[in-house]
Amino acid sequence: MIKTWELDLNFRNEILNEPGGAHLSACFQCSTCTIGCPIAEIVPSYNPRKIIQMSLLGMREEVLSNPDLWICAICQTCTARCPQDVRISDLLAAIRRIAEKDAEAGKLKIDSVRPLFEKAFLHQLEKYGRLFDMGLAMEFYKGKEGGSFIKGQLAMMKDFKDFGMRMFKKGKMGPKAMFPEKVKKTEEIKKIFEKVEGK
Amino acid sequence: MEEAKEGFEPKIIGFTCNWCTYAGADLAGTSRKKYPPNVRIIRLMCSGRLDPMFVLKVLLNGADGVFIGGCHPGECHYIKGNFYARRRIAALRTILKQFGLDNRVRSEWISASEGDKFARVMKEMAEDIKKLGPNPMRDKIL
Amino acid sequence: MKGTELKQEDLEGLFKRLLEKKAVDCLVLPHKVGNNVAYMLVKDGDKIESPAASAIFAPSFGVNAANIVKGWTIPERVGIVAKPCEIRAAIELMKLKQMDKDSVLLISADCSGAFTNQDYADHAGEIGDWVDSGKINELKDKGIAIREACAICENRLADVGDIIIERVDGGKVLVAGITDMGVEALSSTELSLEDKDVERQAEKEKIAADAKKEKEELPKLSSVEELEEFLRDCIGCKNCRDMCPVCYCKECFFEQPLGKPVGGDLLNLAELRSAIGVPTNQLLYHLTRIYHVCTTCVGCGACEDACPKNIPLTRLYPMIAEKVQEIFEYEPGKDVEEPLPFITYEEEELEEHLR
Amino acid sequence: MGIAIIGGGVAGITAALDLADSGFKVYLIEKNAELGGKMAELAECKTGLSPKIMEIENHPNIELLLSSELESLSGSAGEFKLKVSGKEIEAESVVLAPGYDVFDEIPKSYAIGHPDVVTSLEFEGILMNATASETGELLRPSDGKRVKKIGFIQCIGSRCQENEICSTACCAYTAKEAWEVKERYPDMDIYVFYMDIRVFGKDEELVAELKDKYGVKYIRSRVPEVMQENGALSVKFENLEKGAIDKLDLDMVVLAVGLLPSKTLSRLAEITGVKTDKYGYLETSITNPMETSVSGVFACGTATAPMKVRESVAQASGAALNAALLSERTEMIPGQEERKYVEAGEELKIGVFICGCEGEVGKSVDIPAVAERVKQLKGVVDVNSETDTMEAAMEAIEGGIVDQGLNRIVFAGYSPRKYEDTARDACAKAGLNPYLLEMVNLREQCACVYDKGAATEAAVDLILMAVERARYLEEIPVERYPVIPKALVIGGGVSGMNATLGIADAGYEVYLVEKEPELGGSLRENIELQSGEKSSDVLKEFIDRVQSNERINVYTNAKEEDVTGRAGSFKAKIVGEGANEDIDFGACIIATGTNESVPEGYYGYGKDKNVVTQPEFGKILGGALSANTVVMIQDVGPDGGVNPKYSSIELMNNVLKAKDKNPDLNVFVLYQDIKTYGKWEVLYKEAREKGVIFLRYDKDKPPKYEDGIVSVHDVILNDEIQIKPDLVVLSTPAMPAEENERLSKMFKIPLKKGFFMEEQERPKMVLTPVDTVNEGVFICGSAVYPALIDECLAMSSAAASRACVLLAKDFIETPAVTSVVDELICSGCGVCVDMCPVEAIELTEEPVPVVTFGVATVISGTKRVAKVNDGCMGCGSCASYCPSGAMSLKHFRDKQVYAQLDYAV
Repeated sequence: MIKTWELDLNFRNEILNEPGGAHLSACFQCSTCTIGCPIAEIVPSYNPRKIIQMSLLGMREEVLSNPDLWICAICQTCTARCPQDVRISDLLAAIRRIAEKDAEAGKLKIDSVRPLFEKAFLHQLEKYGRLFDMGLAMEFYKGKEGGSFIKGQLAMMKDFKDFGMRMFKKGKMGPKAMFPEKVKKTEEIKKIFEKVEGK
Repeated sequence: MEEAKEGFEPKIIGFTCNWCTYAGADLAGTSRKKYPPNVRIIRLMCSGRLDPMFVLKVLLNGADGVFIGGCHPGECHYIKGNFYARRRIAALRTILKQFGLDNRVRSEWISASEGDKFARVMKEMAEDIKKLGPNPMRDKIL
Repeated sequence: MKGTELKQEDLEGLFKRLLEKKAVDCLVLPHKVGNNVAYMLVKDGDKIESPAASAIFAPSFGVNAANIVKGWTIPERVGIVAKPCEIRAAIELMKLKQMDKDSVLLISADCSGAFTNQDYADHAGEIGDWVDSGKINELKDKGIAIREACAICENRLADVGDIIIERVDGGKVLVAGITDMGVEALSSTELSLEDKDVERQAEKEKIAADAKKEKEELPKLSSVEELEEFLRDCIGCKNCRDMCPVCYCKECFFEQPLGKPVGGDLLNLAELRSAIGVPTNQLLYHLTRIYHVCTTCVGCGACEDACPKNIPLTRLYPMIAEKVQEIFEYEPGKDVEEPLPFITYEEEELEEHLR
Repeated sequence: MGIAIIGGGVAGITAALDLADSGFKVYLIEKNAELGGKMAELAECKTGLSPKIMEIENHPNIELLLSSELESLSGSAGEFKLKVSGKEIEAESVVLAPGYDVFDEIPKSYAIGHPDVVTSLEFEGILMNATASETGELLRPSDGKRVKKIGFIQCIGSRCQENEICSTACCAYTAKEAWEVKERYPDMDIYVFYMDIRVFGKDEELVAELKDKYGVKYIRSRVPEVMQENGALSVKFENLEKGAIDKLDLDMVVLAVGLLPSKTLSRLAEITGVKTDKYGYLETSITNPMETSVSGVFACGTATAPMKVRESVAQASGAALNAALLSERTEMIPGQEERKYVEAGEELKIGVFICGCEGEVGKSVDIPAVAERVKQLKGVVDVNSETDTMEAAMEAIEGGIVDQGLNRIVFAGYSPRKYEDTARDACAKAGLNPYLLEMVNLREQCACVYDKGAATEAAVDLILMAVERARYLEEIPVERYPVIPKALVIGGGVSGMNATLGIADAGYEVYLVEKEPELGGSLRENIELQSGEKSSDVLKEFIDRVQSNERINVYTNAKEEDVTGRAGSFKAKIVGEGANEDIDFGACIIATGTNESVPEGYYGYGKDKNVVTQPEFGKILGGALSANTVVMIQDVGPDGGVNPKYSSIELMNNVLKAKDKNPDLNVFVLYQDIKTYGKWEVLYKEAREKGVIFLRYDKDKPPKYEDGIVSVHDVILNDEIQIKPDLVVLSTPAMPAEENERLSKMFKIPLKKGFFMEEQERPKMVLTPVDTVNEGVFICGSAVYPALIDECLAMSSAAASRACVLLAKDFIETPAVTSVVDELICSGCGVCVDMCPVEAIELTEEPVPVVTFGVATVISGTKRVAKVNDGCMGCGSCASYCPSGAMSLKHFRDKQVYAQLDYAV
């Protein structure tokens, strides 16, 4: 049972104002996004259209605390097919950002490592202007283990044994990943980051 | 059910309303929907014009089957002709039932757009009547 | 239901007063002709024979009284005293405008079942003026049976028309008006009327049950070949039609060129079909006639009586008509206001009877 | 001069015939080599259209320009100059009917190129071929296996980024195709994947039947891709009940492709200077639905918006009327010339004409053998089996009558359903009474459906029966009566007034009868139209024009009674305030409109003042809106009406206005299907963007409203949602006008759910949307089906156009197939009187004087005889009751039917 008067009707506006969220209202619930989603095939509960419907209704808490919010692989199939140009992957990113802000403010506990991963990812970009796999992994695992570098390294090694090794063997990860490589004008990159973050 | 009699080609007389079943038969034709060549259609303006005597007459003449096609109830071109027809046909078939002839008479509501239904009914009727065998009145001197 | 009890011998007085008080201008009334019963048309009440009751209740069937007054669309008011089946036929004729309901006063009298004119004339003494079921069986054993039409008749007791005459124990009759017109006519004779229960449900049910049993025992036709055999002796005289009270056409289809081809037309047909039976259309005639009377047939059996070749037509006409009336839930002759089945319809009905 | 019509599809054909039949010169310009347009690609539709095409080809007033294109247009209304493929034409007005193109940029994800994935148009062809095939089975194009499961995918190229509007027609044509498949192959599984089912009126009934009776599964899911594994097709869809994605294997997939403006449109717009809208359609307005931006150039059909055949045809007739008003009638009307018939004579001279029907009959019928057999029949003096076309056959018949004195014609070939009038006309031209013609349906009911051998046998039987019947055919006197050049219009709403003005402007006198004290109908409620115009302004213009037109007689507070007569010559009485007048008129238009329903008892309506209907909400919006939360519930009772076509549009309009007034207003719309057809789709989008929340409920779980709380089961979240509204707005059905019942009886036009039925109820293709079974009586506007003002205006112009076609004639022939009484045989039972559906039989009574005994003359009885009056429509119900045969139907007399029966066995 959903009681609309207990919901946050402003949630829609919050999303609309978040970059990527502007097309939320165009959705007419046709189900295209959900049907074609490769993630939904693995995680049956994952249903982008429901997330949209709940967002429109103002079910802020349910949407933001929904663990499915974090599993989108951003393959963009939904975005490409959406008849109403809702741009679902951008939209979900916008919602995730709202969740992160809430988490930062201590209002919400995110049960996903994805923010950590994304943060680490951006850090590498900021530092080197391109991705440094090892650096990403080290930062991510450190964050995952509560900021402890040691624990993080151990956890990383543990995962590496099966997962990392497989990647290594398939050539997805090479010796190059061990050492950072910088682009020429890292100061330009910095400027971009500063601009986006409004520093 | 009895098996169809060998080599027996029934003669079916079809009384059809000009506005619906006759047009439905036309549609079966234009859409090349084939059906057994047993029916000879007589066009009436309305199933309401069907005098049950026509049916009695052809049955006594030896027709193996009689088909009556009218508009769906409520869709009569003349408002209620088919309602009257329905009563007449029901009465007639009740009479024929006493002599085992009712199964040779079939009435259906077939609209102008139901060419397929027409063809289907013709097919079913030909099969049913083949199973019944020839009208016992065939070739009798009456 | 307003009525009064009279002695049987008071009936002639009642009829006389109906004439005198101008409740009717004339009366069609059964009377005795020698050993038999026939109808007379009375203008002068003094000519009414006494005892009237013996003719009225006599189990004899000559013609259907409705057939006598068929086509009488006259302004004068005619009263008809007859058996229930005859009154029913009259009511059907009213629906068919072959009589005007305002100018005919229908008086039905109880019937016990009747014998043919011939049988009654031959055995009048033995049969008497009234037969009860015991007597019917007794006579049957002696080979004197009531007409088949009567044996299967479920509606022998008077309950239709404007006035009914019921037999009551003790040589009495109950006369009651069951329509406004009937009550008015009775009142005009200065009888003191009171509310009367005229239903006799139990008695009716018993008669109906017996009749049903008789009906079941009758041989039935089940194929068109059997019908052919059944009608083998038919000479095409069409007496069955002429004596049928509800056959009302001014000129029968089977008297017209299409129904009764002669000469060249007949030859043409013969050429077309290589050979034809003559007189032609025998089967078509009977089947068509069944259809034509199937809703209005009251089962009086006049057709059978009329057949010179003694074809038991009761087994054909009323038996089949009854089936048709069943599907329309129609009871002919019950109510003059009830429309004939063929001129009315329900938007959803009868689909199961079409294929 | 004349009128130029661009486009020879169904709209162009309709407009051309309306105009040509009322005496205008018409130039019909078609870019293809054949007439018929898109409609001719559909089997069933082609059949309906072909007689009209033939009529056009033979029409003396129509100049047909095939394979021709408009190259330039100059001049102005009243004096246009057109250049058509090099040829110069002068015309007073121009009608644009270029039609549509189908969406053809289907995404690759739909397995385009796979032989078993087809568009709906291609599917028509497959279905056509399947039924014509030996087995009649529907076979999969890829491997020839029997198709068992078909999926229809809706909205391909509609309501999407490539084409943001709704194509309007697809839901209905898919329903029709699904129905056809189910009728032919009842065991086939059919799935329809849709977003909203946008069907209206009768199509709504069809879809309900498909779901309930035929077991077609309608699944609300937009299927984005068709998958293929090893050539096998499957689709995924969301099963909301299960809360899971389901996969379904299909044998065939049909893509319901949308409609786009014809590719020729932009060039046409350039040449003619007419404006197009942002979607590329010709720009028209809601209050002038057939007028373009160029005066004297009119538009109709799918060139103005996506629409179905019914609406296209209505617009076409309407555009024809508009074009006619700018033009001069210069031509003769065919069939109005004097005709003389020769006496048929005693001796039978039967001519049998067997026509090959463009080779179709010869395919399975051995024509020479049939002719040989027929020659042996008595009375047959000529058998002609040489002709192969209708034209040649007609020529042969005329020749036979004139040269050989044939006095009975048996024409074997085409179906009489479509060509009897043409064939009768040929007889009449040659001087033979047209009822001495008998037709044999050799094409449709023999050659097309039977194999060789059997077809020949059947052909012989059928011709034998016809020849025998022909012997007994009688000359039926063809009488004419003058057409009264006046019209009666019932209903003074906008439809009625528009029809009235159309007829009056065409030069005929009109009686306009309105039951209310003033004109205006439902537009008197001062509302804002979708275009933003105030209804009062629109209305004022109409009323002013009506009142200032001296050809129009307006009666308010009045009604019409005692209608008698028939097309061309009716009589009636107008009674009412200060009026008691007998009038006569040639045509009648019924435009009674519709009534709002009062949903008494639904959601507390009537008791709770916070529950209002959508129109009431519209009025509230005229003032201050105090509510914070509004719940709108669609498809609410009461029973007995129909859901108006504008239901969703009205809702969107109100929602948007409310949101304009109060942007913070919370609006929840509880719906089953949003039906913003055509360009109205943008309103739906706008409403969503404005923050309106749409919650879909299931028909079986309607929302509840108790203690100030609305609860609804939302099918998407599969959960109950509760809302505390301060206002509940109900979208309710429209009810038929009360007088429809009375008018239906008086004019003998059947009703369905209280609304008037068109002449052709089934087939689903409607080529005569404003005609009724009672010729000369037309229907329009919301009396037929509650629709928006543009559709009402198109329909009422169409009704006026159809009426003008009739009024333009000088004479009309009396119907010949009517009942007659043989007074000598009639027993006066009066059953026929009770039975007659149109009260065309009376029982005459006359006293019969009889002399008794030479003493006194007494009135001895009443002679009753049935008498048939002018109203007889010729159904023959009376004739088949009459046991003595005193009543008979001319042309279908007992002996004529008997003659056929004798030869049938």
